[in-house]
Amino acid sequence: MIIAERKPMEEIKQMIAPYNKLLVAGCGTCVTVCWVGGEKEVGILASQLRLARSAEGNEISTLEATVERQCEKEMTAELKDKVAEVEAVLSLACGSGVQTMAELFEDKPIFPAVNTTFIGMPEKEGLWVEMCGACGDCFLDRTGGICPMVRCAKGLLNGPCGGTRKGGKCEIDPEKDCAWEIIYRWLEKQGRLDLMRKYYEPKNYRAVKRPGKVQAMQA
Amino acid sequence: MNKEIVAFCCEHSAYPAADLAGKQRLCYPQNLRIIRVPCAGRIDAIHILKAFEKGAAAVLVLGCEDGACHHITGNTRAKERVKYSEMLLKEVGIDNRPVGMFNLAPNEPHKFIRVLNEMNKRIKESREAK
Amino acid sequence: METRDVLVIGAGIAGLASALGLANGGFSVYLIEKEAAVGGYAASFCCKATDVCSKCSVCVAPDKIKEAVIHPQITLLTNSTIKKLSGELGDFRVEIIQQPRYIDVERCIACGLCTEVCPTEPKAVYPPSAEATPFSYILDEGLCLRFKGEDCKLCRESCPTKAIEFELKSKKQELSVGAIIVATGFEVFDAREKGSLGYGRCPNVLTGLDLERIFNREGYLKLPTNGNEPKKIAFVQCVGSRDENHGYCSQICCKYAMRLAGLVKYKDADAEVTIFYIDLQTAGKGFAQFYEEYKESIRFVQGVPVEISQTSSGELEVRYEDISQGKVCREIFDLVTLSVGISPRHDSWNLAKILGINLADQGFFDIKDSLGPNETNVDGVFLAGTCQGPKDIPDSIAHGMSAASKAIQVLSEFASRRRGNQRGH
Amino acid sequence: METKIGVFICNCGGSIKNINFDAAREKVAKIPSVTCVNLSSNLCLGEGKEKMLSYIKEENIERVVVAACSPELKEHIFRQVLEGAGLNGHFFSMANIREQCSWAHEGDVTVKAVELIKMAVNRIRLLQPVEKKELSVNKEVLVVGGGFPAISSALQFSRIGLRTTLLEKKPNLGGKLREIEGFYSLETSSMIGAVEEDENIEILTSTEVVGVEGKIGDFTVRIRKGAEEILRNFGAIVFATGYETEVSPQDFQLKLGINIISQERLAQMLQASSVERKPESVGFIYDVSDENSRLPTLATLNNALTLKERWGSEVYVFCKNVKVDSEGVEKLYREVREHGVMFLKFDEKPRISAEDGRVKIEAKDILLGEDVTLTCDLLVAEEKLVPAEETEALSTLLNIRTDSRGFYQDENVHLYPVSSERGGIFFIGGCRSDLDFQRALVDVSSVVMGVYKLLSPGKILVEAERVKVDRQKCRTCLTCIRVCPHSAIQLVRVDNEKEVAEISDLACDGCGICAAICPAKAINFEGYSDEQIVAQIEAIGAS
Repeated sequence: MIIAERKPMEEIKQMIAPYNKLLVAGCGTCVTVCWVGGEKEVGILASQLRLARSAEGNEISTLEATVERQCEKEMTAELKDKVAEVEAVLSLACGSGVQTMAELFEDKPIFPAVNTTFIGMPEKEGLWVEMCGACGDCFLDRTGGICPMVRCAKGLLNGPCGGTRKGGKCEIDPEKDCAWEIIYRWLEKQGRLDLMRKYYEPKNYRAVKRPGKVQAMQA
Repeated sequence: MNKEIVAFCCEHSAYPAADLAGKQRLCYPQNLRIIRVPCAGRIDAIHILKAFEKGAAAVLVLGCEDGACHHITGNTRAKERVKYSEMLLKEVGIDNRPVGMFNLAPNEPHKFIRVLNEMNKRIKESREAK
Repeated sequence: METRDVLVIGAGIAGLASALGLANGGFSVYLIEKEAAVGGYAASFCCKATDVCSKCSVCVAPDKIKEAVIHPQITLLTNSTIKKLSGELGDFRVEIIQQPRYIDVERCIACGLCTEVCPTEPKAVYPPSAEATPFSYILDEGLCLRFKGEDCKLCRESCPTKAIEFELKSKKQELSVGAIIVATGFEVFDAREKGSLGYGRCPNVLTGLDLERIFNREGYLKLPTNGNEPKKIAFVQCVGSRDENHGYCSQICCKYAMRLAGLVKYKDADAEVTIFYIDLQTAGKGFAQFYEEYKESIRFVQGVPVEISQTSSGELEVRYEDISQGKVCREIFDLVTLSVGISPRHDSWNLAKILGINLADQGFFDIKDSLGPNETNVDGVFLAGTCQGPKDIPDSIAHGMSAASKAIQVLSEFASRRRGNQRGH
Repeated sequence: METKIGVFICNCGGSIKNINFDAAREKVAKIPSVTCVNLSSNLCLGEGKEKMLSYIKEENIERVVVAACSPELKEHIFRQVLEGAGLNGHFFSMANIREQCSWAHEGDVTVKAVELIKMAVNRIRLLQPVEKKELSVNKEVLVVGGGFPAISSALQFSRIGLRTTLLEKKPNLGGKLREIEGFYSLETSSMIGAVEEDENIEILTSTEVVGVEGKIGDFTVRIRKGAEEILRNFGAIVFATGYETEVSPQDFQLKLGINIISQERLAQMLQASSVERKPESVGFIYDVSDENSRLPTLATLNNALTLKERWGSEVYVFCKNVKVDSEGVEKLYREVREHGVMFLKFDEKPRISAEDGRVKIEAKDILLGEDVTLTCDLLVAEEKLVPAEETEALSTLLNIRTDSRGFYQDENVHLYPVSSERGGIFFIGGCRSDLDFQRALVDVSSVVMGVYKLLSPGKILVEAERVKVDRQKCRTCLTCIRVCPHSAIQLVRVDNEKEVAEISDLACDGCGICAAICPAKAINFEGYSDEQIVAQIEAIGAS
């Protein structure tokens, strides 16, 4: 799931400074689940902006709407009438949602209210951790299902660094488990420790073509 | 409104405490408006923000004593949400509208009055500072 | 016919727990209370939370009171006592006397117009304490002119709901019940009996109960003599417990003293608090962590003072034996709180006679054997709460529920036995 | 067509003087959707209620606002009137113009009173009906544990006609029962015999609980016996899994052995018909690593007395405080002292060492104010009460909090004596607290009461879907499931496809924590919905 974080308020306020009628648009998928851009957060942000502008004596009026998935044109198109009513749109979706919106409503300024940070999972209620770096070359099959690129603070591909602390904690963040320690334990449980001896070539990110594209095989 | 305090009162604690204050004729300023809720944990940042949008001078969330919530975690969650709301207000530059979360028992009308007085004091201070 | 009516005598916290258990289990309950309001002692205690709840359980009482008074299965009779009992398990007949209140609880809306017009001073008709339930005004026979032979009827004329009736006489009624739960509670030990400790003689010597009520009513502590905040406070443990006349531990005093001491410290960090004790009773769920905190901020002295007297400047001189130094020490305090214990009620003997149940050697009601915490020597009569022996609030609630459970069990068995007999005929 | 709202204002027998009721009435009449305003002086009395009822009928009022005293006092009375008039009892709101208005302020409060009424009207306008319904419950009880509280509660459940399954992980029932047999004239065998004979009780030994799903009245429990796992359904679960003791001689850098023994070993020696050599002097020590010593005190007093009676040994007890706060213990303590047992109270940890095959104890006695050195043939080591091994795992499984010492049951006074934050799950005896025998007995009957009132009617009356998840809006983020303090929310599959959160009417206790936290605003708490709360705010200061 895509995890995002709300942008600093100053940045948001500057973006929307010239406008007095705004649509605050949420997305009902990833950003709802990570408590950043769902209906509730849309309400809070809109309320904050109204309060801020009213304190400045420069009232702003807001519309609020949340669509199922902002990265789908068909779903975001539902906002057409509302977008027509406003001067600008503040989107709480991930980067692809914001861009979908921009593509659909070329004539309106579309602003991002959140920073899209990583692909992750909830560790507990309200806390998300990065799990996947979207590198495009998954090798979890060889590392016991743990991605050292993301979960090792140094992104090491071939075993732990020399700094692992007692109890298998990370040198850089003593709160975190050393990814390679977990990889070792899990491979040991699976009887596949031989994989630890394998050497992996460094990854070459220079060759990654942007923008990436994925074509599903099935029709 | 511009001088009112909106108080979200838990029906297990603050609401009966407010009743007791009345029964004991412990007088307090008229600017209090109580909204009865089943637990302080029902209240979220949006309710607090909306109260300020409508012009409240201060918002109070009142729940059971820490460790005596009828719903175990309702009052601690409310406390976090009040803290969060304070942050939300601060980041949009609103620092003259006090929000407070207080814990009290149903038989503590005096604490209820104390909390109110403190809130009225904070309103006054922030108005003067302005 | 199945008997599903139960009598609960006493509407303190244990009686309320019994009544609610039975009522929620589908039984009909007559809850009789000697006083004008329900809740017993627990309703008059203060919350002892600091930044966190100190688990005194006092706040449980208002919930239980509210639930009980509006419960459709509970018939509440205040100002009532039991006069006579006949019959046996499954078929008791109980005679109840209800003293006249002169103000109809059902009709009094607590508007206060009667007090406004009452010509006496102090007023003969006055509001109940704020937490009282039922919240109905009280007419004091001792002060009312009418009971002194005068023809005053100002309050009755002013009453908008016609709730006042002077002509009421005590009312007798007979109830048929299957089982009886006795939950008459305790008496607080009268600290005057320990004359040397100065209670009643020195105004700044208070009891734990006084302190509870001061905190409950005023919200803060002040010296009875001059209204100042006391700075040096002592608690004296085991007053009316563990002595020659009381061969038992009252179970509540160490914890309430420590909690109150913690509350005093919380409200005034500069206050110095000393607790004089014999053995600290700190065991029990959830208390260990508080004890660790109290140890940091409260001074504990092992040994109990022998004499407390007032100096010419109004302070209190406490004389206690410091065994470690082998001599008698004197120390000055602003306020001394005597941690009074739980005593059996003086009228227990009367009720024991009426019900035919036994008293144990200390004067509490006796249980039949150690395997039944609620059973008395009379089948179908059960004990709940502190009338059986000292208990704190959670233990009283548990004991009340336990008594209700036992009543349900014997009545179920009684009903199935009776059904069996009928089939046999 | 607009809803017809009737407002009933009561001046409390004419005693409320600081509200101008005529002015208030005029203002209230102008509030949109208020179709009738009625002024009364005794609304809560029979005649007032009758008038209210006839008004509701005459004016075809659909929703009612009462402006009077506190809802804490009279709410239930007025709801009955509504229901008597055939209205949904939920279509009702009170404006507290007495306790929280007239009585609380000096001077005229008419403006505030009108505002309070407006707030109530604004709220009531948005209310949706709430229906009550009865849900049936499973009347079987599961009791986990095989010790005294478990056996005793099973017998009592059976007595009131509730079928009970007794589940013990050990091969035999009895638990610590055998240890206390001597003291309370208990016969282990007869109690176990009674449960075995009871037709209402099923016994499963060498069996463990490995999973609990569902809610009050309808639990599905996964039970493991050997390699086999079965699913069983129960209406309530009682845990009576007891505690464990940890002998802590490590504090004295000595090991348990011939001279330092546990209370259990001492009890065995005392029960044995003969002993090799009677110890001439015996020391007991506790309060060193744990001052929560109610049960160690009891064991010490009982054993010390038996020691005196059987062997006539010199007995010394080292402790900080004698815990006498249980029934009959002060009496026992006095008896023990009369038998010549010496109590020495320390503040600093005593020093314990071996000397000539005996045990030397050096302590500073605070009563004597002196250093005391004693040499004993035997020292009975401190025993610390610790939670049973599986407590942590099982509490995680049940999503139930333990207390600060790791025992079952959160230290929240509203749960005492035997409840947990999940309806239908109970804890009794040593697994929740250090209870002496009398208190444990009380726990047993309390839980029987608690379960009886839940299950015996066979059904529970609930407010149907008061708190409800909008399946269209639910994003299945699991937030509500994680935060619900009563574990009332579960995932369900809708139409064999999407998984969404669903709130159980049986388990929901109506706190609204989920409604506040839901990031998709998919949870509606009828009566306290966002709109209903905001509508009240909107009424403030409007006049």
